[in-house]
Amino acid sequence: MDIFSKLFEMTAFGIVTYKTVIMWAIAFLLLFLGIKKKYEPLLLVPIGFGVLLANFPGADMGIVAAENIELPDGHYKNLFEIAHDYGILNYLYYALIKTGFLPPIIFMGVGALTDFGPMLRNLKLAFFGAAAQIGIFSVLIVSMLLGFTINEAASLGIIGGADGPTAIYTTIILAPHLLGPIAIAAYSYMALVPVIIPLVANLLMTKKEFKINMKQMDKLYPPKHQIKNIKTVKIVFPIVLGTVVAIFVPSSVPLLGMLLFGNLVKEIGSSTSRLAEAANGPIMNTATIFLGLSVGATMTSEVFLSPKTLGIVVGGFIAFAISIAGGIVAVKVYNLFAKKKINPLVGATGLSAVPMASRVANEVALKHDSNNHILQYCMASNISGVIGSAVAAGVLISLIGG
Amino acid sequence: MDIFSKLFEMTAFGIVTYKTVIMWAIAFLLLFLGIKKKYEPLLLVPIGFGVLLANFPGADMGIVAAENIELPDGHYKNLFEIAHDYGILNYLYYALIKTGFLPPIIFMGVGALTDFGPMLRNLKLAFFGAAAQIGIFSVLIVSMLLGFTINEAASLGIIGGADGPTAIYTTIILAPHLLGPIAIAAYSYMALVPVIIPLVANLLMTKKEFKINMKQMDKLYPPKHQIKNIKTVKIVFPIVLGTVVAIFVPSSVPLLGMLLFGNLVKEIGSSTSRLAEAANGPIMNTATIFLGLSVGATMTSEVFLSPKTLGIVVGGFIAFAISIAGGIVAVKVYNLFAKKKINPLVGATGLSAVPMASRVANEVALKHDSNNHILQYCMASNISGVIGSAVAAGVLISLIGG
Amino acid sequence: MDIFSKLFEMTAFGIVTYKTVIMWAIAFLLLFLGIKKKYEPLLLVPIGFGVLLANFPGADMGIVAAENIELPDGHYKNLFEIAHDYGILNYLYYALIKTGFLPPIIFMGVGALTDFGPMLRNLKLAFFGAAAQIGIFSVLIVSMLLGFTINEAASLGIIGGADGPTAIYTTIILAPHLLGPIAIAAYSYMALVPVIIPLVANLLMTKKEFKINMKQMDKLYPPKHQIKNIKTVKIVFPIVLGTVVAIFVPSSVPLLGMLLFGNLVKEIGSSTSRLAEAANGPIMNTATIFLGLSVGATMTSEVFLSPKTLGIVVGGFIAFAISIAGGIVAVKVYNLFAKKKINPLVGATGLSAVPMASRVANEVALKHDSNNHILQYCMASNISGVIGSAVAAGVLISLIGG
Amino acid sequence: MEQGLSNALNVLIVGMATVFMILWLVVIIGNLIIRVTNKYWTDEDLKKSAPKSNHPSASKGAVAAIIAAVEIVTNGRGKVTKITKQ
Amino acid sequence: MEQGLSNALNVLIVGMATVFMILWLVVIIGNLIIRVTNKYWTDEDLKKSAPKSNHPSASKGAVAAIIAAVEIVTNGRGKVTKITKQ
Amino acid sequence: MEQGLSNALNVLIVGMATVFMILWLVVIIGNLIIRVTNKYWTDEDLKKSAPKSNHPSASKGAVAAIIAAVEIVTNGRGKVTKITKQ
Ligand code: NA
Ligand code: NA
Ligand code: NA
Repeated sequence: MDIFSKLFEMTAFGIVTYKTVIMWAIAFLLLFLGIKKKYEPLLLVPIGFGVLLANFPGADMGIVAAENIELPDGHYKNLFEIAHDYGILNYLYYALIKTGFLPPIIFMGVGALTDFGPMLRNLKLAFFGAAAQIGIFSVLIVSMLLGFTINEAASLGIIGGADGPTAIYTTIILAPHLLGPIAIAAYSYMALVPVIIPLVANLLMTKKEFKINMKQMDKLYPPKHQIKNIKTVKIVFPIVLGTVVAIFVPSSVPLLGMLLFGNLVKEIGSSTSRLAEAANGPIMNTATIFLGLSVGATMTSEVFLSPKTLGIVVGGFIAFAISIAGGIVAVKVYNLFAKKKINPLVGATGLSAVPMASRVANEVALKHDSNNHILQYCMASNISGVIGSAVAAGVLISLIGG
Repeated sequence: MDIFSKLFEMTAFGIVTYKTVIMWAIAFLLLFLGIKKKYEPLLLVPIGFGVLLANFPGADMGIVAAENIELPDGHYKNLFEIAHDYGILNYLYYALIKTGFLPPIIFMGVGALTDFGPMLRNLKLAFFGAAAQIGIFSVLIVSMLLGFTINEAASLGIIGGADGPTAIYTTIILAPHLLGPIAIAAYSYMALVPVIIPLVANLLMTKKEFKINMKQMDKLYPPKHQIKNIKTVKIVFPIVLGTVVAIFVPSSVPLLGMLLFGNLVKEIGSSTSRLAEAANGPIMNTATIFLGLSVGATMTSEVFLSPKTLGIVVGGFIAFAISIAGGIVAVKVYNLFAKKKINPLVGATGLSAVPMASRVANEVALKHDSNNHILQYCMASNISGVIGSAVAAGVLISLIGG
Repeated sequence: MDIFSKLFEMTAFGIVTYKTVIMWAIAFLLLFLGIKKKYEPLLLVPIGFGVLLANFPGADMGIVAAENIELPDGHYKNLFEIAHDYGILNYLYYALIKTGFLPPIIFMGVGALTDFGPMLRNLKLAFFGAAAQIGIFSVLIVSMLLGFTINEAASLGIIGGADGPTAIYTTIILAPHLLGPIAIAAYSYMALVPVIIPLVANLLMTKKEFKINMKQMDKLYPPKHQIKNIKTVKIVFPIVLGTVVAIFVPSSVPLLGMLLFGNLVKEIGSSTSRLAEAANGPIMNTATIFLGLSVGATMTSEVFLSPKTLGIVVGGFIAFAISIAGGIVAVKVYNLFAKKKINPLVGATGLSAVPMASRVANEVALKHDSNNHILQYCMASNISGVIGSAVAAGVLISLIGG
Repeated sequence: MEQGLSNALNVLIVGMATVFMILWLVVIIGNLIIRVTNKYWTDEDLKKSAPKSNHPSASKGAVAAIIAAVEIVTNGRGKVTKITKQ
Repeated sequence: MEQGLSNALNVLIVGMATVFMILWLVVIIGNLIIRVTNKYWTDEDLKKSAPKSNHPSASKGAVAAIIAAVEIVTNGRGKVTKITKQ
Repeated sequence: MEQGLSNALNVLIVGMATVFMILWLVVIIGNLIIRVTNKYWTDEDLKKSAPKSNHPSASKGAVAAIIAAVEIVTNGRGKVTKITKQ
């Protein structure tokens, strides 16, 4: 009898509730989306598994709220104590996520994979990466009307930046208790870009606009000057851009600075290729695993099963849609005044979600005219959308979190 | 005169004792075993070098006892202070080992290298991975009779699980002062599997049993159903198994959860291969270096040169032998009742020590009958032995450490 | 109006001073040297970018002085609090640099890339790696005369060791406030070895000396014994050397111990090649990125724009020149007494700066006699120079820092 | 001491019971997953994967040769994942 | 609440203004760098890079074939960076 | 100051003495290891390593060609470690 009671106590049966089961279902759903549907598997699989780990009652793998690591004297538990008291996922979370460390590190890797070439070759199009940030700020207002605090609303809005690390970084600083649902919404909608972009584009664009051929436009109105030394331009660009952005929006430096550093060591070429390979290989992959698992582990049932999660799911979608619409409308307005027309799909990709948004927009264009290859043009605004949302995040952190 | 005294003070001559020299000899022995005898070189070389580093008097590289980092107010020194006061190996030890972090991380890499295929194709054989854990629990009792505390006895017993990270993880939690000798015993006996398995098998098995041919048995009594979609099975298996195990033995989640996560990202295939490659490449290799060096550095002469070390060396061997015997006997009992006989060597590999145990068992079988290839069958119980000992570790931690 | 003031407050325009602009210029200069001039790009590019990041006012990326992390009760802020209060670069700096962790880790990677073969084949030449450390200790005295404290003077002198990680490790322990300028001076002068070595050699060597042909000397006076089993020698050497050095200069163990460990796992060959590849690949590259960025980030304008920086630039050059001269003179003295003459360029490479010093010396020799290939001989003293400066660092730390 | 031993005996019984239960669950779960996937996921995946495993433009022998060559040549790092007709 | 909303509206205006300003700076800076490099860095680099892109000893077709072969063989990990005559 | 300088001079003497001693030990140790291994470890290892360095089934020229080819093809990442007759 004694033995059986011991055996039972050791198991988690006494503490599994219906909420636990719901969380498992959510974990299975995320894993299903990541594995079977291939929705951003690099993130959704670790996040899904992290949700599972966090919701095994008795395993103590779920991330505990920040109050638990606060000490009465205004200090915090140290990392050794956190690991001892709450296990390895809390250790990872408080060492690497709550410190705001991993998102800039991932951005360094993203930078080492990014090619600013298409943007530099069509610089004017970078401008539309600005318009596509409107979803961030309009959903900020909408969600405050729905009862979110301004910090929560800003974190919700940043989903409309369509950039995972940026959304996570902003949320860590402004509303860490919403980290799980916001990260999941961000990555899910990024995975749904092939559905959302055509949806919004069909609502706002005319058939004629779908057929605007960027290459023909280039022939009719050729660009003023060609780039004669692309390698030097690509090396100088991240240095100068970093300096200028840092002066205007210092709070965006951790993200943009690391992105541009990663890009710089890539563009320098062979003499720093060891660093670029480390940044976009082992460093980024390790960061992705630890980020995914610990972000997933923040999703305990208490945190996730709240009305706010529903608000995030809906609000995130709206933010995405408005951002896309913002980019499209901006192009349409531009076209009213310019001779050299631009395909509004190029505005839609100002959203970010590199490079999937561009591929989707290109496919949509090809469906309307099988000769209309707009990929390179889309990439210009697509990459500038990354800069745009990192800047927007800096503004939010500076004005709201400061 | 002054200069010479300075020179002498700077050296370590004044503090080298005969104990120091014994520890160097042990370090050289471990390095010899790792390098020349190729006993688990990936672990024994770093451990041996760590022993050497820890026993250079005056270098302050040896791991200090946990009392040294306790503060009077019930808190602990933070990692920055530990590095400052006790150097980089203590920093590594208290940041990565004492927190229980690295063993699950290595298990993630092991998972990304493990193929559950052979086990899934011969599921029934997985059962014998349970019987081969008996060494863990019987040595627990024996070593208590010899004067070990229950915590120490459990850590000693877990050597019989024949799984390095599991032994280290359990010892970190239950009896960290024995970490060095237990880790070395575990890895040494794993390296000695080619000696120990034939020894025990020859004692317990008849010639007829050595010749039981598993493939012929499969022909005589073919399995009920084939696996038609092995890829899906392999993806679903770690998810479901993780969930079920977590409900029954939550305390095994840090180990098994990470093992199954690593396995999952491997089995998903190309869409998460970046993560799998990181897990079994840079992450696992880095973890191995830091684990080996700091585990070795726990072996200062005060800790190692105690009667308990001898007890660990002897007890560890007994645990290994009993585990193997347990697996063999379990098969023999099964064969009493079943028509479809199983080669008892398949039980012996329930021990773990993947994949060396299987290779050894296969060679033994081939020696008795050169047509008797049993590798795939051995792998089934061999892999299940890893699960078995991780579960056993969870039970020990939950019942004794909780 | 309100909006514009908000916008302005968010930017850094209010706090950019002429000092900030000077620091940017220095950052651009470092990037220029690293990228265009290819001066040690692996270090100077991250350091340069780190300087840039640290001097974006308002971004809070600059390393704060150690006083800021001291608590009134004699303890220090923990890493979580450091990240929270001062951002990710301070987190990196206080977790990985100020703890003295990364330089030994980089040395492990250097070890895994080093081949002691040339040194073992010409062991006598190793002796000249000692003479070339004289720059370290003579500049120590000179700079004390110029008003540096003994701790600062020792850190300045170690630049003459021509070894980046050694210089950084020594400075972290003895004079962390000078870390930025000393690291930059060390790496810049290492990059300038192709200029400095010929300069000093032309001052001190006669034409006849330049033409001393080492291979002919070997023919005239052949070595006593050949190495019949180089693999075993290379495996045993780091183990024995580590032990002996550790007894004599325990304070050099963190550096030399890790160097020799890295070398050991490399020389063992395939059975530990996973570890060697991790050590000289992802681990070393990641360490280089984080080291470079955070060392650069120590260079805030308050720290850098001081007369001491000028002293470091001048003193570092003198230390380099004296070290080279020491090596050359030592050979000349040796040649006075020995029949088998040695080319004094072999002494010049005792400096370190592996392998560039050897390549430069070889080219100089070839310029005077196109048949005079001395590369392998230079490598012998060149590698021994690394050991020499690590030992010198150990002496400085032990006598001054202890 | 006796208290300790009886405790240890308890651990042995609970421990071995748990280990057997879990590995019995492994067998059950494994069989269940195999049966379910055999029933519901077979056809669609077979269809999908079929064309992948075919190398329509090259004979089996040639493919084997190429794969072997590449493995030798790249020391196992390079793998032939797809061969297409141009 | 109203206070909060007016605050949020401020954030929207400042935020979009900043984003537009920065991306306008991106355009300006990019054009500036292009013009400056076009003017000052072109010739020297063209000369330097010219011989690199030539494979003097092999015909273009052969080079393309080798590159393609290597890409297939090494699954994209190996790249032909230089082909020299021996 | 004088105190400091005399201290520094001490450091110079102790430092250079130590550095020379250690590198002298490097020479001694190195020679010792070489002699000991020459005496005790030579034969057994020569026998063991001999067959490894032979490629029994292929002529030296062919092997050199293959190795060179692989190095070109894999840009130095792939190495030929073994060639066996099938
Ligand atoms: Na965006
Ligand atoms: Na086991
Ligand atoms: Na040196």
